[in-house]
Amino acid sequence: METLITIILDGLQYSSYLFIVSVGLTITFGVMKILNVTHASFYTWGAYTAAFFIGQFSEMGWPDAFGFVIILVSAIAVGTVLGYLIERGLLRRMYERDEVLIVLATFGLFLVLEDLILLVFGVNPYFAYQPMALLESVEIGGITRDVYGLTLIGVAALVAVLCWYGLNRTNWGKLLTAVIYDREMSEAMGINVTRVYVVTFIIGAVLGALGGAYIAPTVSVTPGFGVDVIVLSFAVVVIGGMGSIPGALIGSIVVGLMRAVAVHELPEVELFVVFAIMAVVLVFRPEGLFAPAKPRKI
Amino acid sequence: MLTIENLDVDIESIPILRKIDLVLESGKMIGLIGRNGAGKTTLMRSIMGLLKAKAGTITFDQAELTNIAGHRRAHLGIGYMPEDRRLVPELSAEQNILIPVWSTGISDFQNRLNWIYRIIPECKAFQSRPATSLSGGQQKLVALGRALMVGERLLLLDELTEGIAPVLAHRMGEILTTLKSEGVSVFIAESNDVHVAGLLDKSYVIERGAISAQTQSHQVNTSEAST
Amino acid sequence: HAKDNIKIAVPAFLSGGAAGPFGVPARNGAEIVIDAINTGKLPAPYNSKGFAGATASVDFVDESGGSTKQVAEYRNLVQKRGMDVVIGYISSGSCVALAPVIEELKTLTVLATCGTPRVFEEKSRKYIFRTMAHATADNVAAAHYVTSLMPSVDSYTGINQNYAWGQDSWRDFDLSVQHLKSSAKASKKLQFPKIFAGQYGTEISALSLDKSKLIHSSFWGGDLEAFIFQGAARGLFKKKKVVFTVGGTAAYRLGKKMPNGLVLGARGPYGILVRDRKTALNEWFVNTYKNRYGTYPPGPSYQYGQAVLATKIAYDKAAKAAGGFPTQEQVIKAFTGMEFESFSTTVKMALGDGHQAITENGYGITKYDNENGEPGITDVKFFPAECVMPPQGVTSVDWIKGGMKGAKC
Amino acid sequence: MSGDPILQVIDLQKTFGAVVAAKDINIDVSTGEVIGIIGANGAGKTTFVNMVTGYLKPSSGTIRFEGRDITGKPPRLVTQTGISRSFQVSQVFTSMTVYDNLLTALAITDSRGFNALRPIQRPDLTRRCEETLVRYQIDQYHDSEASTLPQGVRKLLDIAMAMVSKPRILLLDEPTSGVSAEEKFNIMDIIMGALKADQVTVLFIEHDMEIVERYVSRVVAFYQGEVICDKPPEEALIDSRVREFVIGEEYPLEVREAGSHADH
Amino acid sequence: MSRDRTIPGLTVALAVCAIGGYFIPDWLMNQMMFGFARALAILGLLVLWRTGLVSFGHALYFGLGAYAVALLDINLGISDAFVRLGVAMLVTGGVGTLLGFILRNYRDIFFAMLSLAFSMVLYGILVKTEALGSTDGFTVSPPTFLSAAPEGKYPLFVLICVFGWLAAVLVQGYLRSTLGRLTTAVRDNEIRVEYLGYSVARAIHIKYVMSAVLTGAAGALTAMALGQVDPDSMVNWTASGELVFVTILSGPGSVAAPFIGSLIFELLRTYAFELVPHAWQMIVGGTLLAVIFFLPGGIWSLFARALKADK
Ligand SMILES: Nc1ncnc2c1ncn2[C@@H]1O[C@H](COP(=O)(O)OP(=O)(O)OP(=O)(O)O)[C@@H](O)[C@H]1O
Ligand SMILES: Nc1ncnc2c1ncn2[C@@H]1O[C@H](COP(=O)(O)OP(=O)(O)OP(=O)(O)O)[C@@H](O)[C@H]1O
Ligand SMILES: [Mg+2]
Ligand SMILES: [Mg+2]
Repeated sequence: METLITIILDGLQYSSYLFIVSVGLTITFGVMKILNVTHASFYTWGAYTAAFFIGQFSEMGWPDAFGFVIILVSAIAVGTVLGYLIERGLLRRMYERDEVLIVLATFGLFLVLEDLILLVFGVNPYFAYQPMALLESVEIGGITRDVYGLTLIGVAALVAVLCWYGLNRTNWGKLLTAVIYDREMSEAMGINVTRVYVVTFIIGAVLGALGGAYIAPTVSVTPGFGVDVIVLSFAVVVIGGMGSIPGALIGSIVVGLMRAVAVHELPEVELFVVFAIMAVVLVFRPEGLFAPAKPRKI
Repeated sequence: MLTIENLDVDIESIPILRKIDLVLESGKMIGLIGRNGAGKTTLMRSIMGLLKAKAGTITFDQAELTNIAGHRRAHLGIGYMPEDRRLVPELSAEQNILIPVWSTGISDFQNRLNWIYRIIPECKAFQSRPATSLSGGQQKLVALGRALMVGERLLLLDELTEGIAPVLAHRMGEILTTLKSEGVSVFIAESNDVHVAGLLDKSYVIERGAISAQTQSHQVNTSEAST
Repeated sequence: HAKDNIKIAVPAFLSGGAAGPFGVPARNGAEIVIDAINTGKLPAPYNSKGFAGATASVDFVDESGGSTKQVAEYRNLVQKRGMDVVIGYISSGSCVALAPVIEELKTLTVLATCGTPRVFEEKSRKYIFRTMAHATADNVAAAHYVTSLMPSVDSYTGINQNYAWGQDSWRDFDLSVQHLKSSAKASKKLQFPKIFAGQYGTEISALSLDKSKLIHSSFWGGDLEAFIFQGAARGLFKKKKVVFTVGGTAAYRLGKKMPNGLVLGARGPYGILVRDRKTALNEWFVNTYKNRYGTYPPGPSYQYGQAVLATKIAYDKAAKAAGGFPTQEQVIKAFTGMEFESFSTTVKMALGDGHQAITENGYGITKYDNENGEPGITDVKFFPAECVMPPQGVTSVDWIKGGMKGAKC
Repeated sequence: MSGDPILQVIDLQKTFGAVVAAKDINIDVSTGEVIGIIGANGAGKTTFVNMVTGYLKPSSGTIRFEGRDITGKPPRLVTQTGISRSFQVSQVFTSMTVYDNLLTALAITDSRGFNALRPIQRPDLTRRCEETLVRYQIDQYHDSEASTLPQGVRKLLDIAMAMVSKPRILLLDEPTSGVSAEEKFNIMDIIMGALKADQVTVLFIEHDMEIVERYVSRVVAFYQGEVICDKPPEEALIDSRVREFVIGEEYPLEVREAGSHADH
Repeated sequence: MSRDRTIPGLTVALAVCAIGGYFIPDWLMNQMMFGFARALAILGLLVLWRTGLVSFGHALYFGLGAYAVALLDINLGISDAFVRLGVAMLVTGGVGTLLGFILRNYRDIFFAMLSLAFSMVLYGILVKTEALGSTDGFTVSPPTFLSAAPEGKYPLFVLICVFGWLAAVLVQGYLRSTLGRLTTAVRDNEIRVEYLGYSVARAIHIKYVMSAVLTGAAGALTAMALGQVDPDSMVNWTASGELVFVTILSGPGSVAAPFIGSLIFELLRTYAFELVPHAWQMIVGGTLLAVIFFLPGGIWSLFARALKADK
């Protein structure tokens, strides 16, 4: 019983973390058909920025609770600035090109941004433990948990609700569906596609950065720590169906829970299990659990 | 209403349209007739801002369209039906018709939607079906409905009757006549003008990217004009 | 044939998660020692200029990117960039992968930090030296420390990285504890997360649920720090005793945030364990390092410094014997079986036919020194080299399994 | 020559959810016939062609070609038995030139066994390719990339590619839609000329009654998934239901009586 | 139409490399071995790319090839280069055939992602299994040649060059055949291919197996040239990404392109690493971006231009 509760909580916590990161990826893919490897950079930059400023402000004697403001502000600032620059500076010139070339371009950019981190923040890890320390810990199911980690679940839920609302309950969300399918016709139907793209990309970027910024207090933020995250998010997004927000949610939950089960019960398969699920899902549902409709060809 | 002067358009630096001059008066219906590959679609797309003009001007109601972002045209009351329909497969037929409503924020869309259903009752029959499943001609009708939704002042219709059964093509002609009487200007591009020839106030014949003839009223004879 | 210049390559993690805690201090340690050698400013008896009189020019290279990349890079270092000596390497992965290539390319290579015993146990090596004890010493010493100083510990589990280092560390520790205290029980569910994983929430839950009283970990670098943070927030260290075989680096870096009561090693007599040893060499090293880089030197600085020092000693010794600048063969001959006084301890090249060093090894328990505002350590206990390392000719695993024959504790 | 039906469609049904796209369709086609399929939009014409050529599986019913049951076989196998088709939207290899399009089509149909591994540029193929280009009068577009072709030329290329497998029956989906008024007869003449030379049975979907009148020997009219009329053109075009649902009351009957079936 | 001079060109290049290789410094020979060995994988990816398919998981085959060599060496002590290469190709061919049954039904990003999933499954297994070397991988002993155990790398270098030449010539022949033409045809319009009576799935399957075998050979030769295999640089997704990267860098223009592109990549990385150790990834990434933006035809297009100017 204890183990079960622990597995579920561990799983949900990890799922939440995965969801926050991958929902941004899926939104970007869904709308712009870009499998964005620089998402890992948003994550890393978000984490570094948050960790850096939490450290700075804490040294200047600001209260620890201010850390939460920093996390949010860092995510928004990093996502907006990087997202805007990348969409305007690079991707805009690429929309006509092959999907794969776009993936590779973002891969190239990712490499560049990785080294830029080293130049800006140096090689030393950063610690931003203050927000986590502030919330202390509770005992659930016989083991101690940090409350901060549990708030991750709440944050993920909030992100999910906001995304769902934005897509299904606003005109903007409906317009996205049109833009997704046909950029040019959308333009002719009066949609400011340029703006939709920029905003969507920035939203995706902010979510990626939020994932990094929110996780920063629980880890040592070190160079290159986004590399594994991105491929896990790929798995989540693909399992759920690329471009689908409910898909990202389900995908995160599946991956998070399965991983928790593996670590607790069969640690040897931990790494393998995620991609095995991904392969199995793809084999039986080639387009993921929530696949989009396809146009009639003949 | 719509005046095009000296328009040059290139695609991938190949000149496609050359020195196009064209005038569409308010409440009139004009045709652009020409063989395959003459440049009809290119002209329509240039008006919609989907292609960049290399030289020349496109004036709509005193506004210089070449300086305005592509998406603003719908907000000005211009509706466009592309030759290849291009519906959004994930949305139902009705949602497809409503896309311009969401983007331009038309307020009395319900009336307009009812009116569209009244004049194209076929659309109502499959209003809630996904656009993916519709036949070629059915998609065409939805695309027309979508153009009608915003095109309160100007309609650009590319290959209106292509792939449409004769009964329906005839009825479309009637619909356009009604619209005209309500003050909407209509600009139709056709490679095969059997169904619309009788309705046009004026026809331009386009050949290899240039206007080669212009005919008032109903006496267009395309096969002669293009030899 | 005199020579005024030798080219030394010093590989260490300069990017990635291991750079901050490990690579950079290692690099710094090598740097101050090489600078002092080039200017003749090391304390006596090492105050002669240069390596057998030759000034060293150094290239610091990045060790990150996986062992395959290291193999390719090593070839470039030697064949393209013409290095005379390579001194360094932190990861056991690099060392295991490089050993055959080093032998193939026949270039003197002094391994500074990497720990797996496999390097000299698989084969005898001619061009490779390692100037610090291998991982067996860490884990045997840890087992001694735990079994002798913590009698209440009767069950244990482990979390180690899933590569040679982590696997060997756990095996040695497990076997040693079994030998020293056969009543102690090892857990069945061992955690071997991937190196550089960074997030251990689920693993910490699993460890918390495990009934074992002690956790063994050979984590190092960024992984170690992340684990300590996450474990502290989860109260893991209040609930369990933990022994970190490479924990020394974290003590300085985490400072006040380092929980008290953790058993730490520094892979030998280095870093925080020997900060206060009052020998001339040690004082020179600690002060020079602190003046230049603003912190106390952690273990890797010592280890890299020691490797450079050993190289100099071997060069000088060979030059003396040869009566001129020595050939590589002569340096190797001088190096083999050498015994020397290093910054903090005596080093004997006793194993692997005189290529593998042995030193004493020790552990202590963290206790923050509030008075001076510095990390501190108590209950330090050292075990002599012959107690924690196998004798020549026996592999570590065989030695431990065979009841640590010949151990002098 | 005629006699046994080359194609037999028996009780063919197709439903998409609530939509009935084909309902009890029965058609026998004899060798050498030219059949025009007309019908309102969404009547089920394309669905019918799609079922016969294996793109869609019928919900029920049987399709026989030369006596063999081909119901539900995939397009590849249907093609191999001797049926070919063109498309409402031309399906060509967009990034290749017209010549390469045809050569590729020829090579693929000639790829049994080791032929698939022989170089594609071989004298027998290139000769046939050039010949076909001339026959369909598209040789002046020899080196144009297919994506830049005018619609009419692309349609011709599409049909030419459908023909290389030497089918015994050909189904064309709206061959003249989007083709300009002055070119449509020209195109149809070329198609018919080429087909007559190869003795191919043809079914084509058409909305243009001028074409129907002029070229077909039999008209099949669809309405809401059903065949409402199956007669020779003179009779079909004055059929009251056809006039009501498909061609409209205004269609001029008297004009072209003399012109139909004229040789071009 | 100008005559295709690819095969004579390749043959001359082979002769130059084989003779010149005897005189060049060791480090350059190493770089050429790594570059040319990888080029085999690029050749395979090029065939797929022309079909419109990009695999983000070909490190699966690279790794399988490399690990086949290592495991033969460790478990059976087999050092013969030809046996190693043969077994690696058999293994990758077998796995490729099996996975091909699934993958041939996938296109676009789904193909890429499912490939990725399969390769990451292998990665997960390797990393977590101590008997397979986990993160460390294995050391591979130097190859022998039909029981001769020559000193130095030159024989292996010649083997790689000859094998590379052979593969390029075969692929060139393939691309000119009907099956080869099916690459572009399938990418352009599958419906038409099906209606010409050819199975698109089969066409893709053949290409997939081909690329798997070529990539397996690349992995095997790399393992022998390097003397080391490990999962992070050979099987992880970044390794697959690197293969695709080099494919784009090389350009799809010719079967010679992979050899040139791959060697240039090898040199680029070495020099970047040597000259700007802190920003070498930036250089590599920047190069990739530059190629995508300014050289859509890859490095080959520069050569093609130079060759044209020659005439
Ligand atoms: N991407 C392109 N590259 C080169 N030429 C092009 C391109 N797109 C179109 N063209 C050329 O532009 C010309 C005009 O094409 P357009 O589509 O405007 O003709 P159209 O009059 O609409 O023909 P249709 O009646 O067949 O629709 C054609 O000759 C066509 O070949
Ligand atoms: N894949 C599908 N899913 C759902 N409904 C479909 C599908 N394909 C066709 N239909 C429906 O079946 C009916 C017949 O379609 P079909 O395409 O055969 O019409 P058509 O006679 O070819 O019309 P048109 O002349 O407009 O091309 C239509 O109502 C269409 O909406
Ligand atoms: Mg057009
Ligand atoms: Mg149809």
